[in-house]
Amino acid sequence: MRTVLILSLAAVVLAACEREDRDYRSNPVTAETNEKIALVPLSAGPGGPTEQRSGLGKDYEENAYHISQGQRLYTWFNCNGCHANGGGDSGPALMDDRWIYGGQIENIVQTIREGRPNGMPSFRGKIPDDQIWQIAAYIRSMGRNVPKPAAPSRKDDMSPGPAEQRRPPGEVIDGGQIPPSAQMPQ
Amino acid sequence: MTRAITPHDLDGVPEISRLATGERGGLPGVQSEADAPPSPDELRDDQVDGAELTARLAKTWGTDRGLVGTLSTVDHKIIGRRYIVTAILFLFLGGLSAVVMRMQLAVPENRLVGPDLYNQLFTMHGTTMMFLFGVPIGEAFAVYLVPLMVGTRNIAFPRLNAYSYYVYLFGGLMIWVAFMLNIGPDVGWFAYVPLSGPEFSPGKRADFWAQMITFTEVSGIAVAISIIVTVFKLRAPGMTLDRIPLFVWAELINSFVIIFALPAVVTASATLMMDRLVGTHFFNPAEGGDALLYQHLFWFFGHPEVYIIFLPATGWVSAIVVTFSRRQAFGYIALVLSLIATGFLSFGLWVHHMFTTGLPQLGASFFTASSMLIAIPNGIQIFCWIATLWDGRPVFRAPLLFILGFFFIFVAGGLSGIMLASVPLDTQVHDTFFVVAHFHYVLIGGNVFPLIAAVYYWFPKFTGRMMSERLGKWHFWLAFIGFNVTFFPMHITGLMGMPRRVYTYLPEMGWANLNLLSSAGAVLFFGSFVLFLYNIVSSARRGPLAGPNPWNAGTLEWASASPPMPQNFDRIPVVTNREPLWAHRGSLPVVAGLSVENREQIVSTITHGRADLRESTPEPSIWPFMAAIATTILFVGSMFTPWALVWGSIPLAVTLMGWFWPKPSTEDER
Amino acid sequence: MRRIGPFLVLALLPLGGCQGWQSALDAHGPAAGALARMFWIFVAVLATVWVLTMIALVLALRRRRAPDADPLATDPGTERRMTVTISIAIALTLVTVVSLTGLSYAAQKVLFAHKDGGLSLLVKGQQWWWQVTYEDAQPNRVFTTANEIHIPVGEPVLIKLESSDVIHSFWVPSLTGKMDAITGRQNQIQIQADRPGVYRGQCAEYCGLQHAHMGLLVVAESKEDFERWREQQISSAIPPTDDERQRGMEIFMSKPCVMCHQIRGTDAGGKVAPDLTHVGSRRTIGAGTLETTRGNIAAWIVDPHGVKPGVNMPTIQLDPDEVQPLATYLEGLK
Amino acid sequence: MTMDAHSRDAMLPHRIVLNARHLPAYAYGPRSPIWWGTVGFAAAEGMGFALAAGMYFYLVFINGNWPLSAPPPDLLWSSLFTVLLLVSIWPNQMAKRDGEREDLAGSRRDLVIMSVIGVALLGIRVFEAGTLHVRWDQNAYGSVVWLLLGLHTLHLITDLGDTIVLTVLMFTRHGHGKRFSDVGDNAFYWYFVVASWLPIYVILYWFPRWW
Repeated sequence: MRTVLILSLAAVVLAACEREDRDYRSNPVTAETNEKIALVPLSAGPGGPTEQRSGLGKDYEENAYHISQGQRLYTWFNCNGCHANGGGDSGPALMDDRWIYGGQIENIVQTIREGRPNGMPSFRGKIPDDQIWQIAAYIRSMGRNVPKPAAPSRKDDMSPGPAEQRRPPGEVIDGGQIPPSAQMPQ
Repeated sequence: MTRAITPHDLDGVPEISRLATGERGGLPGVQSEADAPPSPDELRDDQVDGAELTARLAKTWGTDRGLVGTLSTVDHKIIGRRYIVTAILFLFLGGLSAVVMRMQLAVPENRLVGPDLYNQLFTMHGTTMMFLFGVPIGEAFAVYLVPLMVGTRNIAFPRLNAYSYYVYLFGGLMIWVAFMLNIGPDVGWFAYVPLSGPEFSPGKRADFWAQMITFTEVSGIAVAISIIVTVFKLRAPGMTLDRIPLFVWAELINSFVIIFALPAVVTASATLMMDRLVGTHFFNPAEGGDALLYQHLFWFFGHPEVYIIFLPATGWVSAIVVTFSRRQAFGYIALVLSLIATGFLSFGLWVHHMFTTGLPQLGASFFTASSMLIAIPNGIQIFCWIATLWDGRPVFRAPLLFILGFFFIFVAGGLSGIMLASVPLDTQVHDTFFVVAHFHYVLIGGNVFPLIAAVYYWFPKFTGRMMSERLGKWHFWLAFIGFNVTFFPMHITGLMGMPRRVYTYLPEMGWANLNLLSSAGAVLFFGSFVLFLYNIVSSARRGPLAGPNPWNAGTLEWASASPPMPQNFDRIPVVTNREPLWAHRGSLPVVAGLSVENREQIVSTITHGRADLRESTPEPSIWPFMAAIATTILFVGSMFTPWALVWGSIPLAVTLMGWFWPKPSTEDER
Repeated sequence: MRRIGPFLVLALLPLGGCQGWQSALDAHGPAAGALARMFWIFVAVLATVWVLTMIALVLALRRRRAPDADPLATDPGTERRMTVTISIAIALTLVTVVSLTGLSYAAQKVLFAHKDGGLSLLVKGQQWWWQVTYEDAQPNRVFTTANEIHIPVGEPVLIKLESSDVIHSFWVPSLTGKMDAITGRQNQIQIQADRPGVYRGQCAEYCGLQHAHMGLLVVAESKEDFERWREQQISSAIPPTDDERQRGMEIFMSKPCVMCHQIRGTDAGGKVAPDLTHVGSRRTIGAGTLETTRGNIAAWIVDPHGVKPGVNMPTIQLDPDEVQPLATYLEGLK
Repeated sequence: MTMDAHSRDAMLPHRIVLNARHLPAYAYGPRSPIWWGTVGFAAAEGMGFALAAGMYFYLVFINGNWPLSAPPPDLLWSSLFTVLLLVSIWPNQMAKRDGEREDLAGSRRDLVIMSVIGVALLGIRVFEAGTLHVRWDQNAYGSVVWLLLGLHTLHLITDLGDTIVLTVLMFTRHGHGKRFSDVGDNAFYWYFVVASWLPIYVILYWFPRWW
């Protein structure tokens, strides 16, 4: 009984630590992460196999600090120019459950890094890798695919609706429609 | 115990006099149970005497052994002792975090702790010292001493008092556990928005801070109410308003300040949590909110807070100055009026924390005037104490030494406060180490030195043993020198441009030497507390026995045994003088006729202290502890989901019903 | 008096110890000068009060009442004398307090009096640096820089304070007192320097991880020097002339740098980090943290979190041979 | 230090000067400690209400236009609530009087009526919340409206819970003696619930119409 208690306490402790860590000095800083899963075809369709992950994604999408940094970068790098606050505009919506190129964090990282047809530019070399992970973690929070305590609260800004943290937990359905506005030839 | 009276001595003793009202309990024309004559089967304290009376009362008022008994106790002395020990433990934790900070600042560009940990450390330091030590320590002493000093057997709402302690303990544990788990708040002890708001404090760190506020303030308000009612209604017969000990006056005024100040910080922290959790916009300028609104709310509490910390200390100072001057207090009325004036004025100063926020200038200068004006009541107190010493015969024992340290340090801190009250000067020194120096002079000088004096003074009452005088003198000089070496240089570092809350500074700023000096002083100062701890522990085991009144003091707590029996007094004293034990050296006038088998105590009238009722006070109960656990579940849960307010209220309601449900045989309330 | 000795020695320290380039008592502007004078008046008055109180305390402790006196007994004559003495002391305290309030109010009126004319700047506090915009009636003469403010000597300069995230506080002690930059509000403060010089300032309201490294410099110079500096700042960046700088520029343009930083006259148009158009002309980088040298620029780029842990500047993957040209290029942006 | 030997070593002997045997066991109103406790809590909570109202006017002052992008809340349910709350003063006064008379049957009847009124008020409050025309997460106006309403509802629920438990108690064998004093104190707290609502009602429902 006592062992169970200690173990569960330890689990809580570790979970809490990771969720609140402020790991600002990214690690590793020199090598670009190469997630196997990320290598899905560069065209619409379900994402690839999801077995082989480095676990790096968890470090980002379950960490409040990373998600919050991702939220800032999302605006700073003008992602809202096409995707608005996640509802989509000329780019697809990010807060729904449809994921054209796969909705796991690894898929999203690859989408940002490599770009996608019909308008999504590649940010390889433009955004450092750890920041791409942070942005992807934030994007995962838009559909509440991250733990509630780590998801962002409202911003000090005009309120577009309930913050990520207050949205119901989402699912990820691979595949989906590219919005008509984004289907013009590039 | 000397046998002074025989059973049935009550014949001929008046029932109605200037000491009792003699009014019926029920309304005119109503046959009330309140006026039913006491059961003849019940043993009363005029029927037994001496050791037997002591033993029987101790059984009636005692606390059961075992875990359940320990957690069920409603004895104000046991709860008060836990309160004091817990608050002093938090003082040590807060002090430790300060030492780590001083180590980090000892040299420029130090890499001992990074900015993230440093920010958590200073937040924990401030939060612990203000909310887990500063407010509770004054109330803790009140819980222990006020019932003894007003001559009653328990605090007014003993179960509420027990509940308050557990809520405070759980709140303190919660935030320290969070800190150990790296979820410690990192937003400063006043947690300004937007930094502590939803956008800039991701995760749950700021929520732990805000919820800790809820814990400590719920408990603080509840204890304050218990103390007020104890002083209003439970005073010994004959204790008119002008015979209330100065310590009790200070705790009474303090409790009033608490009742009116703490709701402001609860409002601030609750609205902050709402902004963070359910997306309200109180502090969001883009949707009509305002960041300064938070500061107004916080400081409307925050300035009275300083006096919440200081007022109990004035009580300690008054008690010790009087006892060790061997003279009754000079200017009793002036001292009481100054306390009241301080209490009122403390609500009119909050804007002086916000002089650099760009408020309208005329308004700001009003607060300059009011802030400087508070020097008057404080000056009156200082002068009256000095006059008492002047006309007395000072006895230089450890308690008085620390009080002299208090004068030296606190007066300096109060005077540097006058600089901060000036709007233009404040623009230079606000949020610098000058302010850090100032408020440590005020708070350590104004609270911690008197506290240490109070521990040396009342330790014999708490434990029955004297503390080592030799160690006490060493302790004093170590603390006094350590304190000044730590904090005096900070005035200068602040003037040289060092802002507070920086985790490091550049070598070329020229602050290194003074910071190193401060750090060295901090080690010395902390060492003095280690010596203090050693003195407490060793004296509690091996100190010489004290007897009931080792200092030959005049107030009623010294009429009880050391440590006091569960019933405090075998019979409730009757008070005819401000210093009853100095007035009655041969024998103690008492009331008789209370039950020996039930927990009866005398309820008296507010102004004249005339005995009015013999009301029974609650038995021990496990339910306050359970209710505190239910409260903790509700509070912690509501950091994560607002629905915890709904499901968390069910166990709370159940425990409260258990708490208030009367036992078959006795009458219990609160 | 034994206790007071060391204290007095300590009290004398500030007289010699307050020289420094961020010191409130080392005044170089009219406002800071008035404040410093007022500070010393307060110190003199309050120290006198303190010393008098301590003397009273020491005297009180030296007096002895008869050993067997009843603690409740009081002598009416002594009581009356003490009452009179305390009343006088309180009256004196009141006079002191009222005069200090009056002094403070007078100083406040002078300090916050708005002087017309002169330069107008918009300073925006950001986590953890200062964005400085020089306003001008002609839009093409408006320019933005960071962490370094140049002002002409002897002229009042209006600073409008805003914040783009949390609350910061603008404080250059040698020139004047501080003023907060509050989210959703605009505050104003005027600074003026009497002598040419470099005065350091620092954020004085806790603003998060790197509050400690949020410095700024105010450079006061003659009117001519200032105008020369302004013209140079208004201009776009000078294109690189040698190969190494050319290569550095190419590296800058091909790396994440351009996502955040702007260099006017090039493709780099990021607006979220300090404008680097004339970064080489500024005395420090990293908001007053490092001196601007080629080596420091390289160190900063290679590992910003080693210098300022938690800063928003990311660690960028660079080949070892890319660092030198990049640093050279940035250093050359005079 | 001179210390009197007897005071250090022994307790002072007693001298009885007053007989407390026939003092009453409890009393009503300000003579009872509980009454003062209730006053204390009402003072602290009243301070909370005052601060929340202060926040409301501070936000009005900051914003100038009020209410922010929302029509003022409807009057129907809130006025119904207010009227019923005012009407409840009468049975509440009855409860207090019957309690003081130690009239068990009367107290039971009054407490049942007060419980029913409390439940009805809570029901009306639910409808009232539906007619505010603003959500708490819409803007600062919405936030402070919900804060004031929520704060008052919290007190309504607390006192209703207290009333129901007391009602149940009065129907058990505990319904005698000091319980009657509790009936009086419960009635007293209800006055606080009523008195705190009236300014909130004016602030929330009428002030935006006048501004």
